[in-house]
Amino acid sequence: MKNIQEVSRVTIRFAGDSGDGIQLTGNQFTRTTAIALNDLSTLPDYPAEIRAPAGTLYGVSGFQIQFSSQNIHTPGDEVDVLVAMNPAALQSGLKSLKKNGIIIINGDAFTERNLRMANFSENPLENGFLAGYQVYPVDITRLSRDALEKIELTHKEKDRCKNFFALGMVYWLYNRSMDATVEWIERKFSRQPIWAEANVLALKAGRNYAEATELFATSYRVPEAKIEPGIYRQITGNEALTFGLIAAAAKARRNIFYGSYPITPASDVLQYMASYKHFGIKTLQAEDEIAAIGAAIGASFAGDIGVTATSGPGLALKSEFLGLAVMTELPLVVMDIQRSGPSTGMPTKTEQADLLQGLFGRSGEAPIPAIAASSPADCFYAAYEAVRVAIRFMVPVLVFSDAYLANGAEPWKIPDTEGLPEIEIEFAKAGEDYAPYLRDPQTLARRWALPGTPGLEHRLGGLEKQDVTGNVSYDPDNHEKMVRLRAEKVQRVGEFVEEPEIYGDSRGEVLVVSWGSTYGTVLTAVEQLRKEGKSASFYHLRWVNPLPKKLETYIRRFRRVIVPEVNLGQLRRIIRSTYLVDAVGFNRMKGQPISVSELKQAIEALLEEKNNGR
Amino acid sequence: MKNIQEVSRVTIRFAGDSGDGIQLTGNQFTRTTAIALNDLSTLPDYPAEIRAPAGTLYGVSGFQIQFSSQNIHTPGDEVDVLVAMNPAALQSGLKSLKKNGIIIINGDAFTERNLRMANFSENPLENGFLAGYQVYPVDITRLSRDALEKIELTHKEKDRCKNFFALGMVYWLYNRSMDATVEWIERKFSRQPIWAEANVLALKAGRNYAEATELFATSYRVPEAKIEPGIYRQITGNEALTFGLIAAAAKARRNIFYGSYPITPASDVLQYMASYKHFGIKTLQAEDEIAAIGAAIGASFAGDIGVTATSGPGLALKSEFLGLAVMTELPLVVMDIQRSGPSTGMPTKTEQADLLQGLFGRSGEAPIPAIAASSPADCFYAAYEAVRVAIRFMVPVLVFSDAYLANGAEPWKIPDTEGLPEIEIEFAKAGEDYAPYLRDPQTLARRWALPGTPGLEHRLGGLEKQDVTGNVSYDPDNHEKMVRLRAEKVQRVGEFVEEPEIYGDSRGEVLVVSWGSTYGTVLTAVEQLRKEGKSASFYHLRWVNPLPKKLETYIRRFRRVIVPEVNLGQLRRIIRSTYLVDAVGFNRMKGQPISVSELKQAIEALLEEKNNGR
Amino acid sequence: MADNIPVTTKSPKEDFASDQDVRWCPGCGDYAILAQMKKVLPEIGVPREKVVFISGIGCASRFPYYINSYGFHTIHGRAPAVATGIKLANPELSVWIITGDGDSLSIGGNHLIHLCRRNLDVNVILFNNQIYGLTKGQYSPTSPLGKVTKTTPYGSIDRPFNPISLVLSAGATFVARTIDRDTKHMAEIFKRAAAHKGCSFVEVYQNCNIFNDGAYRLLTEPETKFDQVLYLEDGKPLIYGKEKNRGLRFNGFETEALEMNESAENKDLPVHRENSENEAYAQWLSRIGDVPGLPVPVGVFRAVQRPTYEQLSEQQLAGAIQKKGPGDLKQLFISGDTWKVE
Amino acid sequence: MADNIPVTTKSPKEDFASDQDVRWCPGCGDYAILAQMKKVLPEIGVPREKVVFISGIGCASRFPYYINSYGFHTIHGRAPAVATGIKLANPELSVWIITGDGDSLSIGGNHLIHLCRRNLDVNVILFNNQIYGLTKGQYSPTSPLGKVTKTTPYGSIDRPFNPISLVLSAGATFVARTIDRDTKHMAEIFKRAAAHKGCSFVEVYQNCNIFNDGAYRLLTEPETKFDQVLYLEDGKPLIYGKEKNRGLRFNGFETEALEMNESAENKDLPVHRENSENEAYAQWLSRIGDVPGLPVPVGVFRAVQRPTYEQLSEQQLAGAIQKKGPGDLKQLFISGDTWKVE
Ligand SMILES: Cc1ncc(C[n+]2csc(CCOP(=O)(O)OP(=O)(O)O)c2C)c(N)n1
Ligand SMILES: Cc1ncc(C[n+]2csc(CCOP(=O)(O)OP(=O)(O)O)c2C)c(N)n1
Ligand code: SF4
Ligand code: SF4
Ligand SMILES: [Mg+2]
Ligand SMILES: [Mg+2]
Repeated sequence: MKNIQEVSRVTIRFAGDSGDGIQLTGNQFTRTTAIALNDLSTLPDYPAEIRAPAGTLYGVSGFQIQFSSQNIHTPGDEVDVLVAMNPAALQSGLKSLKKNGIIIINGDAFTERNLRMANFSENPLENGFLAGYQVYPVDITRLSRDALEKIELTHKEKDRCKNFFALGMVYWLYNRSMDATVEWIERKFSRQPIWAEANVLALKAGRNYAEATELFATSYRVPEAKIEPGIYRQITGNEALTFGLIAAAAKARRNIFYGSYPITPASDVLQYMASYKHFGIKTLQAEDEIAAIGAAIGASFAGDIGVTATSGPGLALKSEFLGLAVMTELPLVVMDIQRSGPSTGMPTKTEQADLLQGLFGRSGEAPIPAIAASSPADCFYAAYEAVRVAIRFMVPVLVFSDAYLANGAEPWKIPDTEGLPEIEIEFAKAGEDYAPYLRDPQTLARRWALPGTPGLEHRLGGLEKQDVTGNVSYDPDNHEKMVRLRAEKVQRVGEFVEEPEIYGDSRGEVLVVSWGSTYGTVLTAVEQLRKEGKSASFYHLRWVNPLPKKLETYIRRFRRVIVPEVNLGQLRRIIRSTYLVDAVGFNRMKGQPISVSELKQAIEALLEEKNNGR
Repeated sequence: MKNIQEVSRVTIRFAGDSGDGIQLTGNQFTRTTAIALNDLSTLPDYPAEIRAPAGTLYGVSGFQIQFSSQNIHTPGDEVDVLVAMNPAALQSGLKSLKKNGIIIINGDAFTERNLRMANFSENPLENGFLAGYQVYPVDITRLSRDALEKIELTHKEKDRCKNFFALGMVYWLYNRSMDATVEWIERKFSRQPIWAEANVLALKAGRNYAEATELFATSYRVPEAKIEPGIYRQITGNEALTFGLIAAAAKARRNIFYGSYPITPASDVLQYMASYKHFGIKTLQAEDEIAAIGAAIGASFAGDIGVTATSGPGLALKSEFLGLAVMTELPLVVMDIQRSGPSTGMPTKTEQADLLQGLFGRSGEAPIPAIAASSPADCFYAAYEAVRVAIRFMVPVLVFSDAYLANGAEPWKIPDTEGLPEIEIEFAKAGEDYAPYLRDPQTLARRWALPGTPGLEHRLGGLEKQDVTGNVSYDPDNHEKMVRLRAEKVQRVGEFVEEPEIYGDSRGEVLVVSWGSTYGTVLTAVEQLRKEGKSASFYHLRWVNPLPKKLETYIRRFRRVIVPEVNLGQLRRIIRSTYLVDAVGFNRMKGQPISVSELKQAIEALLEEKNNGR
Repeated sequence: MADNIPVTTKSPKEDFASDQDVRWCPGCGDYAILAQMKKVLPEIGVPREKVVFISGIGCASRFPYYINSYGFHTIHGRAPAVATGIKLANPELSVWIITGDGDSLSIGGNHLIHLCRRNLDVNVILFNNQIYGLTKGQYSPTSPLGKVTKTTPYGSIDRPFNPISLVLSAGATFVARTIDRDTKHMAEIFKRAAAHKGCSFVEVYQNCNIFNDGAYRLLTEPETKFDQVLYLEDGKPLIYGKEKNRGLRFNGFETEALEMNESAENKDLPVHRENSENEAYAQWLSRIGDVPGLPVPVGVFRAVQRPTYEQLSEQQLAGAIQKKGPGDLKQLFISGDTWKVE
Repeated sequence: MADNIPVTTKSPKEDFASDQDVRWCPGCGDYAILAQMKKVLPEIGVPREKVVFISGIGCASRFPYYINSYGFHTIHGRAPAVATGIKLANPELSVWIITGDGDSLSIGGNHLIHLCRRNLDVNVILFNNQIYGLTKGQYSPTSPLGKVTKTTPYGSIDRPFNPISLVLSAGATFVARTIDRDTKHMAEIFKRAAAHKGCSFVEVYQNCNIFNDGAYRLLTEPETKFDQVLYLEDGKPLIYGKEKNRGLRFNGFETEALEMNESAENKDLPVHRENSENEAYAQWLSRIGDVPGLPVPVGVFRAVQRPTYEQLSEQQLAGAIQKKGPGDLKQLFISGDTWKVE
């Protein structure tokens, strides 16, 4: 007697205390959704505190997932279903809940104390506050305890299973199989069978409860999406960076030296890298960000692929060494997982405001090529390509990611390792007549000569180098030449890497230009507008330095250009200065990704200008 | 029987080994010239090494002075008279010598060894190499020894006087009185009368030699310039910065806390500041640049005026703390005496390539107002104004200078201390209801509350601040608001400070826009062009952030805009992006100031475009 | 001799609790330290408005928010720099630096040792939990060799610093250690640190129950602590054990551990001298805790008097004024060679 | 016991002189150090291509340009960081860090102590001239109190570091001092440093004749040096004086200076042990030179064996491969939860 409705796109947000197992719940739902062949996108949202006190607003842990029978690119602006394990989760989740959206509530958690901590003066379940939503208060705590009656665990322990009860209900609501989660639980707790049993029981109890009580009048089905065949896995941005580096090292047949200093949200990468020592990866948790990049540069000098990663404040500390890397023309990869600034800012929140720091935050003329990842999985390709370019051009390369990509996950089609582009290194050879600053005429790269090789002894350093010989030189003309050579070399990277393609028509009314993690949002907005017949196209940068040649061509073919960014207009500044086009910005600085609907409005406003006589 | 010719403008270059007393000679000539009421501009040019071996090319120490009966603004592109105390000085000085220019040579120094070290395969005095110049080889060493025959000094000691012999000759050549120098020598060596006597003897001997031997067929006179009445002194850029800070502190009736770490070419400032403790100046030679700015921020928190200075690589290290200063909105002055980069670069040479680092080299959106000094003496006013703005707006302020200004000197008309603008501080008062981030509606400045004041206890930090209260806040809307407030505050500085005036007509063909130490060169070029009837005007920025409102007005009124810089186009980038004007650059990266004649050519090329149909 | 403890004017009932929610994990050792600090502050005789807490970044470094005084939560590792500026700007302030083992010994190691050598009159309280708490569990420069953490899945290969030894060699004039769980001792040490004129360094063994729980269990559990902890007392022998029946002495520079049947108090053992002229003594003490089988000393390792940095700085200022007169702007401008144009 | 000195295969007549002009001031102590290094290098049995010199910024730091080997003139204070990367990337290289007192103890202090604690097998040669040479004469962290320099016109108020003490407390496993003017001794110490497996730290007292001439005059002039310098020799008593008639011993931790009428060589004096287990002994030695009236020890203060960082790092790599097999990219990609879309 199930009333099943088909929908094409749903956003669910699980929220509760950080002790409530929200992330785990979200991940299980994600996996099941992926296996059910929906396209999906997720956004975890941790509290800033390590262990925030239970019940507080700032302690709410959230996990949002959008899934669909169509391709989707964001975790969703508006939430269809909010699972609120306590009042604080409800309070903070309501903002983004759709009108008439579903709220599943753990009624047991609505105690006076919790209500107070969540800034509710009265119980919102009782005073009509939630009118306009479909509210389902369930005594989840009590019901899961009941379900585990026979299990020999304390009350407190049993309460740790209640997230599975909630998950069971949601599975019912979306007609999901529980198999994958049951299998996962059994694997995960294979050594603690009592926990395996308890969690599975809670899961099933939740589903049964929904079914038996006919809790929801309707359940939903999201049909399968068209998904490219292949083997998939969930991958976060930080995992993908790690994999990208490892893959590049394997292809280049060199070791990676990864020097880093922990900083949110980049620390994971060091943690992951440290666990892959069997790939020949050397990790150094340095005493600070300066030492981390210094060691990476040293390692590159000695023949490893030197890599370091950090976030904004750490990138600031690396500036001086980045200048040395520019001068010594060694391959190096520096990854900036941006977070909300300035200064310590909001360290767990996302932002894109390090672009200009990355491009210009060094003394003197010290240009560096920079690539930006556009999605969690794309971090893999960005890191891989960064290594390729660093080696091919003998330059430091910047990789931009951000907190949103770092922690967010998406399904990743596992690539064929053979299909990855080759990375070849031609070291200078023993006995050859080595001139450290002699350049490849095409790439302008100098050659890498490894300490240990007889006859190639040479000395690098931060003083200006004489062209070809690399000796110290104060010659005015030489300096001018070298400054321009270094700049030209970075430009040449543009000839080596592939330029992105435009999405949509290649001429028209409004061109949206963006970079980095806004990709999914912008794509969604433009997709929707185009479906509505609007003349909007989208060009997403991959390398933010150098800019692709095509960009200018496209810019000239549109009446208006808009640059959405999670900053005050950093790429926009570059585009304006480079192409002298009156690009407008769409800028939001809220520590969050920008929203599709707001962006759509901004683009629509530009589209309508014409009618208003611009 | 003196044949005196009147000229309006002369450039002399003294050059020799760093042991030859070149700087001293130059300074004496400068003083004498100033007293003779010529306008003048000087450029010392030290070797990079502490004590470069005698005779080497890289060990040449030079001092260039241009003086004139008109106003002049640069030490001159082309040299009229080269005084070469050895072959290396000749070799390196020839490049900039005018056709048919005068060369006074110490023939004694043209030994085989010295010739070899100077890369002469033959003696240029003998092989016609110097044809096309007026060459005066004089055995300066021997002649001065002869002059000091009676003095009880060793040969080696006597040789230290030979620079005065050379100076004596030049004094004759330009009809200068020796009084000021004689008086200076006697004062300087009042405790070592033998040295006083020796130097005076050498000086007079040089002059007498020129006179007696009728060495030069002609001597020259440069008539008095129209110079504003007042008391003058020579001042270098670094001295002027020091004076500016001290003056501002005196006016504000607060102590200066000056934290710094030695780095060329900023070290002088720390050295000067340390000698002015009786002005209530506290100096800290910190363990590094990071600690230096950190201590300055701490001092500002506690009520001193925190100041730090450095050069490019040091500014990179200060980036992270600059972000904290932006977030905590404390008054702070950070001076960047730019040098040639990237990395260690050419540390004794000048450059303007830290502009973008200064404006953007921090994580997150962290705008900072920035002022640039335009001449050595102007450093005084730049530093003074920086303190005023820092206090008035509760912001860190950047002051740009560079090696050229730092070491260069010019006559400075000593200002009336009463005439300096007032600097008032209104601290929060004990007992008031203090909200750390409540703002003045006009300046948007928050109020300064000093530790030690009862009732104003509050806590600052780098985490995002809640508007008004200053509590830590992760609220998305608050963050957006604060980011924009901080940006707006910097813009408001533009309403407080005076905007520079345009030089020349306020509409026309070519507008030259520049910043910093290129001032004198650009002014000279535009002056000359205008004399030739060309339509060129000049707008020199004082604050490079925020930009003056007038700039846009002017930019729109000229057919072309050109931005000369000693970098690859950093201000140009900002101007292009802000005004969408196709500003072209004139960029030279030689570790030297740009030359008037080259710049003139570039402007002329723009002026001629029209005829060529653009 | 120990420093005098001039607990003079108690600030009458001042409350140092701030209005901010304390956001440490439940059970964190930081709470105990905060509680003792709030207890001690009213007793040191400095009014609230003259107290400044300065910190870097880390769990520990959130401390200033929780004390109702002036405070500055700066950036990672750099609190000593900021504190130096504050103290030089206003030597009358009572300045406290709160830092973690990562903050002060990893990224901030240099500032810490320079602070010590300059002997600025500030108090450094280092919360040593042998882990990076705030960034969720990476090893720190005090984590023991072999420690498995998030960034050392195969165990740490970095030998740890001995913070006491390090600051001693850097010239700290007051060096002490205490334990979060021993609140009375902690309070005593904080008071001593506050009273000391010069740079006071206090290492607090602090439990991070989330990422490094039990790092100091042996030193805090009743079954083990008496044999594991040696309380240093000026002028008293180095004895420990529940029955005070264990003692230490040195033979040359080597350490001898003695065990007796009765209290060792009146035995002929060398006595602890906080102000021993030769630093090597405190250095010796500092290394004892590293030796398996020997107890960990807590208390004051060293306390000597040296002129403070801000005193010397103020003296130079005063001296310069005395010598040259208070700075006069007009005179400054016309100093050196000038000339007049009419 | 001292380290063995395995001077095995002498590189046959290798010339380590580079083709670059040496640009130090005439008379600078750096020349003597360069000369000894060029003399010693061919004797340590490492071919030129395996030698890497790494420096920061300063006069001393120009050193790598003057040695014909691989070299890296990095940035101010950061040579240890770069060296760490080089050595971890290729443990077979013989890595030398050349640094000045400002470079290593001011801006670079933190990297130095972390290098020591990690015990990377590199050799640090610190040219201590008690001044900033390259920037023309500002005081440094080793300048004595009261020193008048360009930035301390009223005299320095910063108490100097004792570099030996600092690196000892940081865990350096080989710590020595020598003097630019004593070239034979210097050569010996360089060889010992090269032979030591682990982080070797050598402080060289170096005269900057331009900005700090004569800082070590008492230790180098024939009239005074015998009474001012004590040569440490493993297993030998601490004696000095022209007649070897002066000696030192410790009483507890206090130092006693003895003067006798005859040679003190066979007197009952404690002998020097480089590998004394307790660090306090070397710490004691390190402070002797600070005491007026006592001689300055030169030679090897401490030499002990600890596993090196790169050994441990390599072991972990090898261990991981042994445990998990050499990394396989395909396996990596499909590790964790995967699903198939057909
Ligand atoms: C420049 C910079 N690098 C890194 C970080 C990230 N970070 C914050 S706190 C911390 C370490 C915290 O450890 P500790 O100092 O021991 O303090 P605890 O949290 O254990 O109290 C790190 C690495 C940062 N905030 N800034
Ligand atoms: C980041 C940075 N700050 C400052 C400097 C300027 N600087 C170069 S060398 C030096 C100190 C040199 O002293 P020391 O290390 O003792 O070497 P020495 O010249 O005496 O051999 C300084 C401050 C620099 N190059 N880089
Ligand atoms: S992570 Fe550890 S140190 Fe930080 S608050 Fe939690 S328990 Fe305390
Ligand atoms: S300044 Fe001093 S240390 Fe530097 S080269 Fe000259 S004498 Fe040597
Ligand atoms: Mg810690
Ligand atoms: Mg030095």
